[in-house]
Amino acid sequence: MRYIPTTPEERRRMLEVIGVRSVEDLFADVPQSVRLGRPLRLRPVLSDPEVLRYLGGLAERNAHADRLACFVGAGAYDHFVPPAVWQLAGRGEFLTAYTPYQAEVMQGELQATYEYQTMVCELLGMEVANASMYDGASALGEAAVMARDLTGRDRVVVSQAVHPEYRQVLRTYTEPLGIQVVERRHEGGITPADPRAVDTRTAAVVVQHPNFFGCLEDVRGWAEVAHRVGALLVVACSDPLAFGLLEPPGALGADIVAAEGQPLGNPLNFGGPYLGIIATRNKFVRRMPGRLVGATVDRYGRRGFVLTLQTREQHIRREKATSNICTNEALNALAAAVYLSLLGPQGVRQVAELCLRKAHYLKAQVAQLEGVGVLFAAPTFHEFVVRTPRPAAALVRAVAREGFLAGLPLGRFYRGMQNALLVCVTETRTRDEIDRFVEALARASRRGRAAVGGRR
Amino acid sequence: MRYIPTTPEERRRMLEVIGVRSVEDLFADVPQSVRLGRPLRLRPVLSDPEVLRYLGGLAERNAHADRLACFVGAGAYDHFVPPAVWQLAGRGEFLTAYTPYQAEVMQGELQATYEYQTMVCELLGMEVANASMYDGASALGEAAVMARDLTGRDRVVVSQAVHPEYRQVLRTYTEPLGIQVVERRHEGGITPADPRAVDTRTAAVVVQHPNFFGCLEDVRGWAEVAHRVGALLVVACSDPLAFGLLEPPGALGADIVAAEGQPLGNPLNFGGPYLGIIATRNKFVRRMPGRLVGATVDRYGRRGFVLTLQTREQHIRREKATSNICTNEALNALAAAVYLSLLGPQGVRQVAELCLRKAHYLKAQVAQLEGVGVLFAAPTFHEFVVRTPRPAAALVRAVAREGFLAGLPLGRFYRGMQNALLVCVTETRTRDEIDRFVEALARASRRGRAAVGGRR
Amino acid sequence: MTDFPLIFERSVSGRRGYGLPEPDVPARPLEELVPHHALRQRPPALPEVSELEVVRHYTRLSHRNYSIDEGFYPLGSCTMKYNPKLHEEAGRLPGFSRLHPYTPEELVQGALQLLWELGEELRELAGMDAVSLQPAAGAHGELVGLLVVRAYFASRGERRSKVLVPDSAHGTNPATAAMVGYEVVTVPSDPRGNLDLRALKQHLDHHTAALMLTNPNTLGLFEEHVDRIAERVHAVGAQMYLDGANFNAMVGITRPGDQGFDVMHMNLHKTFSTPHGGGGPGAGVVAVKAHLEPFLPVPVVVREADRYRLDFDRPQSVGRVRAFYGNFANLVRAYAYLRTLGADGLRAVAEHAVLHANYLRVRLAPYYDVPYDRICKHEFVASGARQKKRDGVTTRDIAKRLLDYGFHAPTVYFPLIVEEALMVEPTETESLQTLDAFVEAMIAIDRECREDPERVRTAPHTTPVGRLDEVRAARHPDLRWKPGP
Amino acid sequence: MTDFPLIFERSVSGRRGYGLPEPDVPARPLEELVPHHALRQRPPALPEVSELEVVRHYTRLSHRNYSIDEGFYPLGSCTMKYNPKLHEEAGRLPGFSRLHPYTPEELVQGALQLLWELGEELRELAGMDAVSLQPAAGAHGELVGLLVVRAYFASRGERRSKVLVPDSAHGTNPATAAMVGYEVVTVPSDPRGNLDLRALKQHLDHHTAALMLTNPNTLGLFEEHVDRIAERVHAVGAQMYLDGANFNAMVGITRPGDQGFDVMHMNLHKTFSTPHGGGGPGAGVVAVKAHLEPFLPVPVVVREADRYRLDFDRPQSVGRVRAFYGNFANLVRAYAYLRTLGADGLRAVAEHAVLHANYLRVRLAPYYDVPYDRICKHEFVASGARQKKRDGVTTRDIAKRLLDYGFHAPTVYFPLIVEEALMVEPTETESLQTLDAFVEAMIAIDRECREDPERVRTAPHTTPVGRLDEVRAARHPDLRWKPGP
Ligand SMILES: Cc1ncc(COP(=O)(O)O)c(C=O)c1O
Ligand SMILES: Cc1ncc(COP(=O)(O)O)c(C=O)c1O
Repeated sequence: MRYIPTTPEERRRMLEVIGVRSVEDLFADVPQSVRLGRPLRLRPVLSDPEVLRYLGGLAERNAHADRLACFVGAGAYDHFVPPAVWQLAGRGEFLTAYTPYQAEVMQGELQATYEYQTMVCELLGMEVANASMYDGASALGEAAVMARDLTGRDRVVVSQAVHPEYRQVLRTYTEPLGIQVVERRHEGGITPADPRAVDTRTAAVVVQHPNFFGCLEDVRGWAEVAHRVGALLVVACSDPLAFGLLEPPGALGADIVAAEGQPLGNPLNFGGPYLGIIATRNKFVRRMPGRLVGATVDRYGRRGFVLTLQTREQHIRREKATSNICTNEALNALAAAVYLSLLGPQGVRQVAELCLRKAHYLKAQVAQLEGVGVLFAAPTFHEFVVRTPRPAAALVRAVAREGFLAGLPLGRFYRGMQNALLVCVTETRTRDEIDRFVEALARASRRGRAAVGGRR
Repeated sequence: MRYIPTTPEERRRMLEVIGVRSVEDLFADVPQSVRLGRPLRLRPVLSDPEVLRYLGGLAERNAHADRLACFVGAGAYDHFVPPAVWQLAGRGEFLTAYTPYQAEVMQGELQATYEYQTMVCELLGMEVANASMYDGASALGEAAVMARDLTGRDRVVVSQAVHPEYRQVLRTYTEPLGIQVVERRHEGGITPADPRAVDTRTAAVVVQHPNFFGCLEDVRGWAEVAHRVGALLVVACSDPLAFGLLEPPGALGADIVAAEGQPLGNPLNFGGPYLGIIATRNKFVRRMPGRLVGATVDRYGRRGFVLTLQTREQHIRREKATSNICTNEALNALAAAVYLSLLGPQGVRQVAELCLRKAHYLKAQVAQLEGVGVLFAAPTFHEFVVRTPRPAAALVRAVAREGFLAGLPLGRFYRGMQNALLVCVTETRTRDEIDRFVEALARASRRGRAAVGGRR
Repeated sequence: MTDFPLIFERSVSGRRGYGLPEPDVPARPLEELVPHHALRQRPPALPEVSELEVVRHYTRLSHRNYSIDEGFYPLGSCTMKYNPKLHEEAGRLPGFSRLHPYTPEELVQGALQLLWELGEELRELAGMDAVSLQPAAGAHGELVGLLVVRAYFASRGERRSKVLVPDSAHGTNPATAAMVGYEVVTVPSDPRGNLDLRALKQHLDHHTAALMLTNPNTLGLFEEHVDRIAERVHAVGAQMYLDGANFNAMVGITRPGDQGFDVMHMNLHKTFSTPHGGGGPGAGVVAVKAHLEPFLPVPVVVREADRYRLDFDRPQSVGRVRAFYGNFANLVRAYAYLRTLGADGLRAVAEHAVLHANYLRVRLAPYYDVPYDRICKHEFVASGARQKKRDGVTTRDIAKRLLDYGFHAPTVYFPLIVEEALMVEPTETESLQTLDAFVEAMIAIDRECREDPERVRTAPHTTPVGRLDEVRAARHPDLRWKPGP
Repeated sequence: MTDFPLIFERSVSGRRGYGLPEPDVPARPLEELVPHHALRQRPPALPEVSELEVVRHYTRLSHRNYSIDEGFYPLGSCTMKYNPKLHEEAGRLPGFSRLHPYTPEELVQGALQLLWELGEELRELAGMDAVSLQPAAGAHGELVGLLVVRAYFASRGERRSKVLVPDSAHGTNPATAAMVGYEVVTVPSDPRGNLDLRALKQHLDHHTAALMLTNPNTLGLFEEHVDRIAERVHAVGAQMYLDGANFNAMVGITRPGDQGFDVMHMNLHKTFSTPHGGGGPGAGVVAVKAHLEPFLPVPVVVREADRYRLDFDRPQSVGRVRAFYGNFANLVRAYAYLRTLGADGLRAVAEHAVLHANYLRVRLAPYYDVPYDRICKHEFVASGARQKKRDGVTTRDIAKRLLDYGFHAPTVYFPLIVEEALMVEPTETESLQTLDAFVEAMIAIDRECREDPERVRTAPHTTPVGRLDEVRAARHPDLRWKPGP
């Protein structure tokens, strides 16, 4: 049997040692009433080459980012991943290890995680970060619960310019605990800081920066507003590389940051696995969910690393734990550490600057296109919203035929925004691609207007 | 500068220590007359993502074996390479090591090579094999020279059913040494053993088995013929996997085997790097070219491995060495060791049997096609020659459009064989592909005959 | 011996490890693009190292790890089986790894088909009617499972308040129940290691939303009365939740759905061999009976004729528990595994996992206490109690000493109901020779406990670092490197 | 401590490590397909192991290796620079790795374009007129080079009999000359480490086919009179052959073609960073001046308009030296390297390779003899003579001791003209910190030679095995494992 080394002869010997006649006897404790009396009805078994061929066929039927020039972000970003990242993170010693319960033989994983925690803190300007959460959205959900625990309050104010899927997850995590989520409408793509949004029952204010529309929020303003009433400021972020160039949330007054780490060296992977980042202030660390790696010494006084502050966690605290998370996204965190090591401070700045400049190069041209325009005036980083003359979804289909993944139609998330398209430009897009993309948009829009005109 | 870690400040410090003012001073010994007085005129430098994009573009413009169903062999075989092979052989510790001159820190490479030497001996039925040669063709060239050295004779008889490129290399290696190469014509695709082919001036008889046409040669017969006059039998082979099923050359009387190891877990790679195999009898080992790994013990009596019998080699023997080879194909040999470990005796037999059965399934159908036929009646392994109604080259182009790499047109190597096509079927071809290939052949042949008819 | 340096300690100002392009668009002043006050004041203190130094650093760190690729990993409850290399190749295909989750549906049919087919296979394996592939791990699956249960009762206008959890349960079970707002009631186990039926009866009532059962339970024992348990739970209208972490013991032999479970999660990173990555990522698929299907998270992959699409329009859904659609790359690997093994292969997996565990149990029993010494399933729980009493050596010491013998340690101090627990799970992919070598090591350590206990108490001795001071780590948290002034 | 097992010693009869398909074609009896006598009598004694065992075996073996990815590799003459990971990704693209060499020309235009462009770049770097990308390694390039020289003379009806080789030359030079049927005449070096011009004059005559020069030579010194040497060699109608193994010292600064060389080889696995793979594969491109072009091996890649093709029709060609077109996958990597560095980058490579070598030379000179102590190029040759005389410790001992300090050893006992030679080549990709650490280690060893010579003589002490008995290996050759009876 594939992957089972035991030969019939060896099976015989083992049964003999155990003192039973057949493997069947080893299942004597399974009541007949619950046995599966028939073979499983599964698809036919395939040999190794057949499996690869079959999956290769399925893979071929997807328009991936090497096929279509990717101008969509919205929480998943087509940044360049240096080949060294996964040639290192993918090494068997990292890939096939379990959680580092036996620290003495897992210093590789533990030290890399400690380095990762440090790099994340540096990038976000925060004091402490954990070893990873599932993804940015669930990290935000946990952050809200954490704020509830820290403040003893049960109301969370969240901007509608936070990623819609993050907000859905936020509701899922908070609702069973009776936490009330109040949404703040955006005005012109941003969420102006407003003291009336909060009161002494407010546990936290949640804004995304740069926000879902790509716009820069007034994080400092919201920090003041929140802190004045004793609430916490939770900043969500879907691309931490922005902080290679932008002032990081920590410097803007964030108490908790919940971010998506996919952009840090992790592939698009059709949505997962990604990397949940959560970072906060030292004083809040004992309320933090998830694993933490800490430095200590061995019996000879040499530096070493261990999982620590575990009294927060489910395997010790059970129902009193800060979260139920156990398995996290360690390998993606390792990849992020390798990625950030390769880039360093200049590298993250250069990536951020390339994104910013290229996005604005596109933005400027879109602004010129007749019938098309830029929806919001607020400053943006590498994403912005395009006003389209026809339903954005149709436009996306049209330009896909010309080799572009145009962006995310916002109608699906925001009522009345059928003609709004969220586009993104990362460092991997070339000027030539951007120019051709603009032409494609122009053509598709004209056709669109014609069609509309036709209908009148 | 990419890949150069030295910062300007560090450069300054080093120059200071050296005691020169500038890097320029370090080249004072290069006469101005031979300096390059201008920048190199090279293509523009590219960033990492740009290089990958550019090379990806070139790669896309090749009809590789995932695009066209591969029915060509002729010295390069599309066998299934289990993903484990290169995930192991490609590990940095193996990939970025040099030749194991410091044995104590290179036991990994050395032991793997010792295991490789053993596996090759087992597969070929020989007593000793070296650590690798460049490829099968150059291994054959070296084998001929080795035979000359061993016999003190300077005549080599070679079958025309030996791979034409191998024969060309054989001539290149032997001609400067005054070794005379006599070619033996094939009859009906095989080279009948004939005592008149040899005399007491004959150093070696060279046959390929299975031969270039895919036919099984009378190796035993040739062994007798050669040995009767004190000549050596050199057996060439382009796919050693045949010996998972066929009696190996060692058992048939071969004195030296020169084989191509690409089929043993190495990718097609547009022709290289491949794996040169050379194996012989123990008594001939001191005349063998290339590196050999041997077992020994360390100062504590533990088993260990070293490069040995180096007095054969250029770095010791210089002009008296058995060959000039230094760098070989160690990594490909390692991959072969991993591949053969995964397959084991049953695996190599199963691959060989699958090749044989599928090839004969195609052969039987080709024999039925009108206007098309099987050129030679002799038994074959996984290749055979198809008689085509129109020039084979045109046929290949025609079926390529239908998604098949049809085979190798033999006209290019054998005068008068314009209408002969050498085809191959490995275990990676499915019955469905074979059936569709037959239909494509049939269509192309009909069109062909029509055309010809038209011309008359 | 000096400390192994941190990557930060290798940093030299001005050094670079990347090769990024120069801007190819007009270079406008930054201030025209973003307001000055939004710009970063001081750069992050990330390491400045060359690519070669990064490669060396993480290659050397990898040599300070322990993995399945290097040795035996009998970590109970974690099913550390071989992770086939073929899956890595499949998972890295650009058609999967380079695919953006917001690519229009009609352009991701291959990916959706894979998800749908995987769902079908898992439904059949579980004996359930519907699945959600979204959860990122087992605990995430538990969260989805209990949210679904809660929504189910809500849809019937019921607000049940408590969830029953066996005392042998994994910590994620009670933690999850609490996250979903339930009161947790612990149910003891009986002397045979089954759930105590009498105690269950006491706690079961119409306030009970669910019983979270692990089967085989964390003692590695099959719940012999699972059918009667289900009867009673259903009698009060409560739901049967299966923690499927131990699914490896029963695939193809008995199905949770047939055992009376209404909802379960499976850890694809255990039973279905996706690599654990040193702590994650995993994938925790949830499977449910028909009556719970309306409440699954959105989106759900559906098939219409020969098209596949993501269904978001599910009014009764519990909502989202993560962005996008799940840990897709792991799902690819799990599907590759299912197709490689097929029905017979999967049954053989369970049979050999159980065979190997019982072989180890019987061979170790003479040397270590095995509190519940009867036929086990894929794992069993031994105890270091004898050694502790006799030699003053703890289970932790024994675990550390095993590291010196080149093995990973079993899971220790879990389940909580066994003192000095040593939870051993060999899996089906280990050879008899490896199992025997492990037994020899355990026997040798038992001898050492008697003859040289200090050697065991101070273990490990051959690892990159000696025993680490965990108390100090917790007392004086040092959770990040800090740049010097 | 026990021996590390061979894969054969892990074998268990009946165990499998593969997942091959079953035949999908009619199962005819084998005898119908091949005559019975042609069938194998007994199966090869290959190991029978599971895939997991294979993964573990070779993963553990990889931990018993030393590589650039792990540490400093100052192996003189081998240019062990960093091998960028990007090249591995490029080399493994299916469009390259899955391409059959007999695919029709019009369907491999991408591959041919790559070869052609690489050839163009290398011609410019060498200052030559034509290249052959076929040789599999440096020595193979030497063979091609001398065959070309021989064919050139033949075409002029000349039969020259000898080749001049400096006493400092690498063994492949004389070995190659012999393979091409030439008598080898050794030319001594002068006290400054240059080729001795007087001796050259003596040996140069109309029987001389070529002078095989290495520049910088194997002492790491630039041949200061290379121009005059070329003049004299050409004066007798002989050809100047460059062994380009040391090209890393001059790229972008001086070109062999401009130095007067007619033909050269380059080791792409040195100067152009293709990984050395533990001994190979390499790639040894040959570049020649126009008058030698007609004699290059077939095929040659040519460009016509915007099509590329393989030209086989070259009547004066020396023929083939291998099957197909060269070590293509390595050529892809080398091309990626050239495009990543560009003109400035490549010049910087030479400058820093030389800078680093001189830094080491100056820092080590106080502790180790440096026979030719002047500005060197990319490497220099020190000597353990002082330690040998003073402490009775040999260069071999010093090399072995370096392994304990975590470094690979320099090249030892080469070139032959330096006693107890220690040939050190740091390359441009190593950091100052690494160079300093190496210096510290060498200084420490020099101290050990004085204070504790026995420790050095018995080194290494921290490696997987201790010093190995090479004499025994040669006396009693054990070149393969043998199955038991
Ligand atoms: C019995 C049991 N339940 C639940 C879990 C949690 O699963 P995960 O770590 O995937 O969240 C585990 C794994 O540690 C487990 O062993
Ligand atoms: C100076 C010199 N010449 C020639 C060679 C031979 O090159 P290769 O090993 O690639 O055949 C080498 C490499 O060992 C060398 O250092």
